[in-house]
Amino acid sequence: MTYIPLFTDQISEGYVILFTGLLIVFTSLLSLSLLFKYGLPLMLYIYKVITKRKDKKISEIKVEADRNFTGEIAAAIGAAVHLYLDEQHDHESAILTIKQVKKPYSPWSSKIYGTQNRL
Amino acid sequence: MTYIPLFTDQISEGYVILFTGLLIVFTSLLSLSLLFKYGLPLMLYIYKVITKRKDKKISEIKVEADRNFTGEIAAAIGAAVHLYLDEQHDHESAILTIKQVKKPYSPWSSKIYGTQNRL
Amino acid sequence: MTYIPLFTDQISEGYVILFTGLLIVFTSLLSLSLLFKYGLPLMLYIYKVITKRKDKKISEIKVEADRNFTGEIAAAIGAAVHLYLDEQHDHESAILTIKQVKKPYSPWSSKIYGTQNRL
Amino acid sequence: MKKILLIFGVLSLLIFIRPALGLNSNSGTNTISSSVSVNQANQVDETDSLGEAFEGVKHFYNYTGFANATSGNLLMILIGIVFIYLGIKFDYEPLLLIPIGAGVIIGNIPFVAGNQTGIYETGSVLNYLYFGVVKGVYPPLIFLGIGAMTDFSSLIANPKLMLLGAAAQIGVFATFMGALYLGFNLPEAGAIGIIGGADGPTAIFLSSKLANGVNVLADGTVVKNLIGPIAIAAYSYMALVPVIQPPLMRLLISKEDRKIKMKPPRAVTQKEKMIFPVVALILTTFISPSALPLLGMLFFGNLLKESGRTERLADTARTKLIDIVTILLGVTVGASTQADIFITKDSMLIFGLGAISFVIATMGGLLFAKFMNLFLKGDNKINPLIGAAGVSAVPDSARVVHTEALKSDPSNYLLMHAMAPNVAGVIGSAIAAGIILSFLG
Amino acid sequence: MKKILLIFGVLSLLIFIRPALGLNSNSGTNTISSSVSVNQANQVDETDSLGEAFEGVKHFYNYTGFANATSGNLLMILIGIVFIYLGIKFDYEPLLLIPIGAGVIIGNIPFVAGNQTGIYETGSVLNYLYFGVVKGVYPPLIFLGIGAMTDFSSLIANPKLMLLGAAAQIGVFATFMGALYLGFNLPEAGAIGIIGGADGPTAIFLSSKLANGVNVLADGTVVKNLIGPIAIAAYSYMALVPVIQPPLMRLLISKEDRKIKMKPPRAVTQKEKMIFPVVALILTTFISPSALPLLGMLFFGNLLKESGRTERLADTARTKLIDIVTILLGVTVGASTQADIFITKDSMLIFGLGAISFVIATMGGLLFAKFMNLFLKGDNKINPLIGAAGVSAVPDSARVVHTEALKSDPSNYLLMHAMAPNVAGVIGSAIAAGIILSFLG
Amino acid sequence: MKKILLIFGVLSLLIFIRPALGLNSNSGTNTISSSVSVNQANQVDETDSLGEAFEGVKHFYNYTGFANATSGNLLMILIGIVFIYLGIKFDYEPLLLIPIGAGVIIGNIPFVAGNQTGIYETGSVLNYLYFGVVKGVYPPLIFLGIGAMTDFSSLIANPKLMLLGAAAQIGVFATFMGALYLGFNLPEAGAIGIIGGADGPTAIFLSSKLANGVNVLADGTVVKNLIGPIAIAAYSYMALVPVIQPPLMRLLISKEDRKIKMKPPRAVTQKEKMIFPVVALILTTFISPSALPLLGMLFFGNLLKESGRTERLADTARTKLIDIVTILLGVTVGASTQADIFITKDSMLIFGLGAISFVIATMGGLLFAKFMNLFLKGDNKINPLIGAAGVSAVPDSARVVHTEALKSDPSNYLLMHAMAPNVAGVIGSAIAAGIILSFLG
Ligand code: NA
Ligand code: NA
Ligand code: NA
Repeated sequence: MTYIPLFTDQISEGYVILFTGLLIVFTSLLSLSLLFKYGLPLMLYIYKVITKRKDKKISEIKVEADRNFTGEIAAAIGAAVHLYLDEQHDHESAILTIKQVKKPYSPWSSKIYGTQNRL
Repeated sequence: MTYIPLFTDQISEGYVILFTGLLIVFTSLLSLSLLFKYGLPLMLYIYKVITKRKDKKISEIKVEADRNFTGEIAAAIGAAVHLYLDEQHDHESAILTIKQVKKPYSPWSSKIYGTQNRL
Repeated sequence: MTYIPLFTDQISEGYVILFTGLLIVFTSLLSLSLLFKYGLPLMLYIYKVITKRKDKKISEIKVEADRNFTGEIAAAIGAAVHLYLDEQHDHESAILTIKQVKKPYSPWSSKIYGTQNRL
Repeated sequence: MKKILLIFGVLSLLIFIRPALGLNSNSGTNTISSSVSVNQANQVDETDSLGEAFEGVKHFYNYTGFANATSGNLLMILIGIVFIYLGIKFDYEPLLLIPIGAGVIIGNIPFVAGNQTGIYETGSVLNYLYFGVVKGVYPPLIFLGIGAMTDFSSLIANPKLMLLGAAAQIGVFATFMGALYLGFNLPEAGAIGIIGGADGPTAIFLSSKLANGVNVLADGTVVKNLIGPIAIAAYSYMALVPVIQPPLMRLLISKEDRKIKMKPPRAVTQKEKMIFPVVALILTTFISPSALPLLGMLFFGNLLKESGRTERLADTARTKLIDIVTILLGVTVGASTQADIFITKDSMLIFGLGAISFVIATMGGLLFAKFMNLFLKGDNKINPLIGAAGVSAVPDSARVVHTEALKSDPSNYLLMHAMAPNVAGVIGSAIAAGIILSFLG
Repeated sequence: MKKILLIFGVLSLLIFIRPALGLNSNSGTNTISSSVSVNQANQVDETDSLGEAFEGVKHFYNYTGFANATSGNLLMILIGIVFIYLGIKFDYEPLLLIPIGAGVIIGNIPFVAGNQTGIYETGSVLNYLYFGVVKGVYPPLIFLGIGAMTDFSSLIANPKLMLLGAAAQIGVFATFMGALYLGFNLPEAGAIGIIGGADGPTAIFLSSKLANGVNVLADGTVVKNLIGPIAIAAYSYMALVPVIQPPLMRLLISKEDRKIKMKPPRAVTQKEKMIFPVVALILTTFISPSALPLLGMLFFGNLLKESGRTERLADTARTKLIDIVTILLGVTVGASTQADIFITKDSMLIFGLGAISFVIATMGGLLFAKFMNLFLKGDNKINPLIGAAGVSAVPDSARVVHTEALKSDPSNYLLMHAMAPNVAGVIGSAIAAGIILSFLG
Repeated sequence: MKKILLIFGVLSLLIFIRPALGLNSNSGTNTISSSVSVNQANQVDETDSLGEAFEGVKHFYNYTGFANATSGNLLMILIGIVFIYLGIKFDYEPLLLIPIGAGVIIGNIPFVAGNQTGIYETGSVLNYLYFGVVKGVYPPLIFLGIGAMTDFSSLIANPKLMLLGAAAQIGVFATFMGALYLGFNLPEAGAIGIIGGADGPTAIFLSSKLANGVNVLADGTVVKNLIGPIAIAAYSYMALVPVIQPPLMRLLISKEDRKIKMKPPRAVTQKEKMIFPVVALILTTFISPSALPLLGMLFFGNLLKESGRTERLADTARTKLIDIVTILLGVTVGASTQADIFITKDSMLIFGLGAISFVIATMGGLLFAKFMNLFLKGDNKINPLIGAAGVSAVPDSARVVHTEALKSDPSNYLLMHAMAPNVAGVIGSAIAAGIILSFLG
């Protein structure tokens, strides 16, 4: 694929791409954010109006999610994860040990790991 | 690959393919069914004669299957599945929720999901 | 790729390859074994000197391995495996049976095994 | 914050909506300047080369979908959304409809040709993934997985039900004739006919061999590339089986017949299940060698499952391997519906023929089931409903039969019995594909 | 029902068996008519164009396997069935024999050339999957998985056992000489020799580079394509290791020696296990760079396993990835035994040489083990049986050793110790392959 | 045993170290003879053709890495070892660094060209696997997996945080300008700039399209192949994010600001999460169609995850599929650093620019976050630290933010909040890549 230059000077085109690019990146992510701030609720409302609350299945799928997934939980998870990450290495080694003791020989095409694989 | 016509007229050849095709489909599935109705038992009998019941391994593999897998069970399963299918969506959402609460952030190349993946 | 002969006579070249090959195979595996008998401990010692025992993480990972993975265990495993291999076929059939009773129909793209797959 | 979001947002939207609103370029200019001024606020000093920046935006704008969107693209994107909606909301074959729907959207994002973006442009990523469809490589791999997850015991226990799988193939050949009468040439008609097989992979495999836009006929004309429409039609109607079949069942099968209870199938020994794939592979492919890639892999997969020694391979084949292929196949088949290539009279005809083919196939199965009952005595009688499962569309049609039977008798569980014609239908369609291929390939 | 089944069946069978029975075409005709009459009963009115329908059947018949089957095909299909039987019944490497067996059947279903069916026809699905074999892509991926599942600790704990893996390579070079004496040219002989490595992937890799039917010799002759026979020979004898090795062990190793108990290997630290793959990778590939694709992937996989940070990658490599490749490799290698190409004097010679190579390799390992004992004191003495594990054929030969040792002393568990020469044998064979490749590639 | 091991060993080492030590060939000869004498002891009689054997060794020696090693190779191998060490010891992105490190070693084992060994030699296994990098096929597949494992709720709950992902892209365009000033031509500079996106797959995708050593410029010059250096730089700095970002955070963000607690994000309904991927896919690719392969797959994967009907496909995409691609991508990208091609002034410049780009990107995110706070009231205020997560490098930068915040206030858990700009950064970089591609592609 051949590239035909828009501008004689590379640098100046560079600046164009610099500005245009930033402008577009911002615009697109901004419009996306606006869409989800204002557009989405509208869409959902319209959808609800159209389907007159007949949409069982999906609501079922989401319902519990809503109940449980409050911000508090979110924060809690944050905490949990934090603690979790610190302990991880020990887990890692523990797991390693188990694996090691469980199959310190299992090589290829072994009937053994055909089973291990199942266990 | 070039196609050389058997018949000058497409439609008439179409009919030939129609009849031949149906005939052959029926013949093949019929011969398959006959084979399994009459041929297979024969083969098994011969096999048994040849190996003079020496075939432990395979028989072991199948034995329990025979015991348990009676028609009643089959019917029972049918019932179970039926009930099961009705409840499924709730399962689905339940699973969803769990997943969601378990890793609402796990993106790519995270040490976290290296572990999640194991859990 | 074209092959340019080193020697006019195939057989004689064959012998060269025979002797050279064996020599090299032995040399390489021997040097590998020497490296691990004498070289590795040295490397580890140097590494320890350099890092002045600062290497926590890795040591954590290995520590338990060392404790538990004594020769006795190794032997024990050998035994276990031995017994295990003998029983295997029954396992196999057992597993088979279960599978069979669990999904004697699950075909493609079924919502059913979408779930089985999860279980 | 709201304020700035709004100002910035409105302006930026203007940039893109402008042409739609047909505003003149002035508004364009001040859009730029003002949004730039916002950028300024951000972090960079952009006072110079404003004009060029505007040039740049205009230059770039010609690459955006807003500049190149056709009504066809928008229509197809809407269809893609509908596919996804159907899959999620009504649970119609979501494993197929959702990837295909997403593919339809991806394939119809407007782009400037020559940038290696579109699925039909050599060198594009989608084109590389599409390779497996064009060359018919994905379908056999899916059949491998199907084989590794299908249990043929109900078929082995009750071989005569195989005939129902054969009867449903009338749909294939009838559609084939219909396509001929509508003016498609033989290979194209053959590919279209297979839609009646209600089997996506088989349809893709056959169309990739017959209607691939490459083969040349005796009279020098090149066959059309119908892979996309045929695949979409096949999968759409497979997903709609729960909608198409019930009325036909009620139409053709009497209340009493629907109540018939079938005696539980006999137990099948593991040894029989091991022998089945081998024997079936040899016999069916001897009769229809062109179906070898499909039937060979199907029964190979089943052997892996039943051998009792290769469980780990069977498990991979029926889970991760089939999943990976399903994802790639779904998204590429979807993306192949690029509006300019997909929206044609042919596609419409194919969709019409497809609908008919499913109806005929279902009726064929139902009627042949009633016909068989004429020869069956007492508790050997079969419930004619299971004839509908002969169209394959595994396992939905079997589950439709199951559900219908329950409506007339809540204690009548046909699922197990319906699986027999259902898998037989898969074999039947593959054989039919092989026959058509050997005649027209 | 029985009745109609029988009538219809007998007639239809006649259609296909006729030529075998050499009946004249009349019987053919009434076959058609009568079976058609049955069809009539089914659903369609076929009274017209009966003659043409007969034409069609005849035309189609020429495509069926019944019309094109050769004794060679039938023989190979039988062999395929035997492979599957051995795998299922005696549990000989079922993960290899069953896919290969199924492949042998698939590859020998008779077909009409030019329909993109056979594995050697460009554009056929099997041909695309075979690509990974012809280009030697599958073997390194399998080695990746092997590396990710192999634990080298026993080797690290007892490095001197590596020499046993080297000793067994005598089988490779001896077979190579044998092949030369039998008149194969150098590259072919090299590829055949590697059978003695008792390592399927290595054999496929080397033969795909040396005896691929493409390379041209100095004297202008094109090397034969021996990938199929070599791969089949290698895998067959690997599966037969439990049959081949025990007698040789009893022949060469005295009762007392077989009783020798080896002291448990020392514990190996995780750090050693992390360093091993890196050092081994560098050293071995520096010595034999042509073995890079095999050894590089082997030790890379092992690094993924031992790093303790990439468990998820190692797990995928040793389960789903290796399974997928094993399935594809097995079925395509099997299918490559298409009778007309496979059944040749060369194949027979290769099978003969293969058998010998395994015997020599085993003896080499056993004798060198005894030889080593001359230099070892007290409880450092090794049990010569483990020398047999040097042929690789991982892990069967190690398990054979284990079992044999138990026969002479039920409390002597050699499995752990036998794994050392066993994996050393894999490395040794790969190095040998590299050497041969750099001499003859 | 020790004795013989030593004798044999010393001698054999001599063979290879000789040239290094510059010993004369005599020592070589007696090396042979003596080691042969050992071989004799083993099992074969080698008394004849000693001279030729010596010839053979010499001939073979020219193929070994010892004969062909360059200082460049050794340096790169060392670097590979360092990568692995960093991954294991400090847990820096081990899933990337370890495969890449192993690849670097594999790619720098010295070999004789023309033997189909090197990654740049047509027909070599590595070359076939490298195909997915050169053609940009791997990155979209990885994005598919990322999409299937990413939860966008925090982004949906707090859309304005997307702007942080945009702000960080300043790094991309600044680096692009820097590359231009350093004399790279436009396409090369574009490919280098994307390093600032802190996103490996995006970097590989863009460089495979712009700086692939194939494209020709208007003035007839061929662009350089910079895929290797760019990918290595991107992944190296992604791994070093925990080292690069904290100082910048402390430099730019005041103690008080670091203490800001953000209010927990609102709950997001499943319906919103289902709609997000579809809408985002359409909008972003309409704006930047050239990013279709990346964004299309990313949001397709996310749809599979959120649809609630395709969990099994999503699971495969985010586990086995992404693992397989990660292994292949890592090892081939690593191997592409073959010394003679990799060690150039360009590579050094690229590494320099890469470091700068990460700094600029981080600062851009942090400063824009402070800027946003000017418009935000009360508990709507954001913690400026999360701006640093806008560079993507998912999820490390988010975790760095989390850790930094905890240092100033042990009860301030930002991980959830930081994920929003983090994933926005991925989208932003992909869009930026699309823009650059549409300008320079
Ligand atoms: Na069908
Ligand atoms: Na070996
Ligand atoms: Na980014």
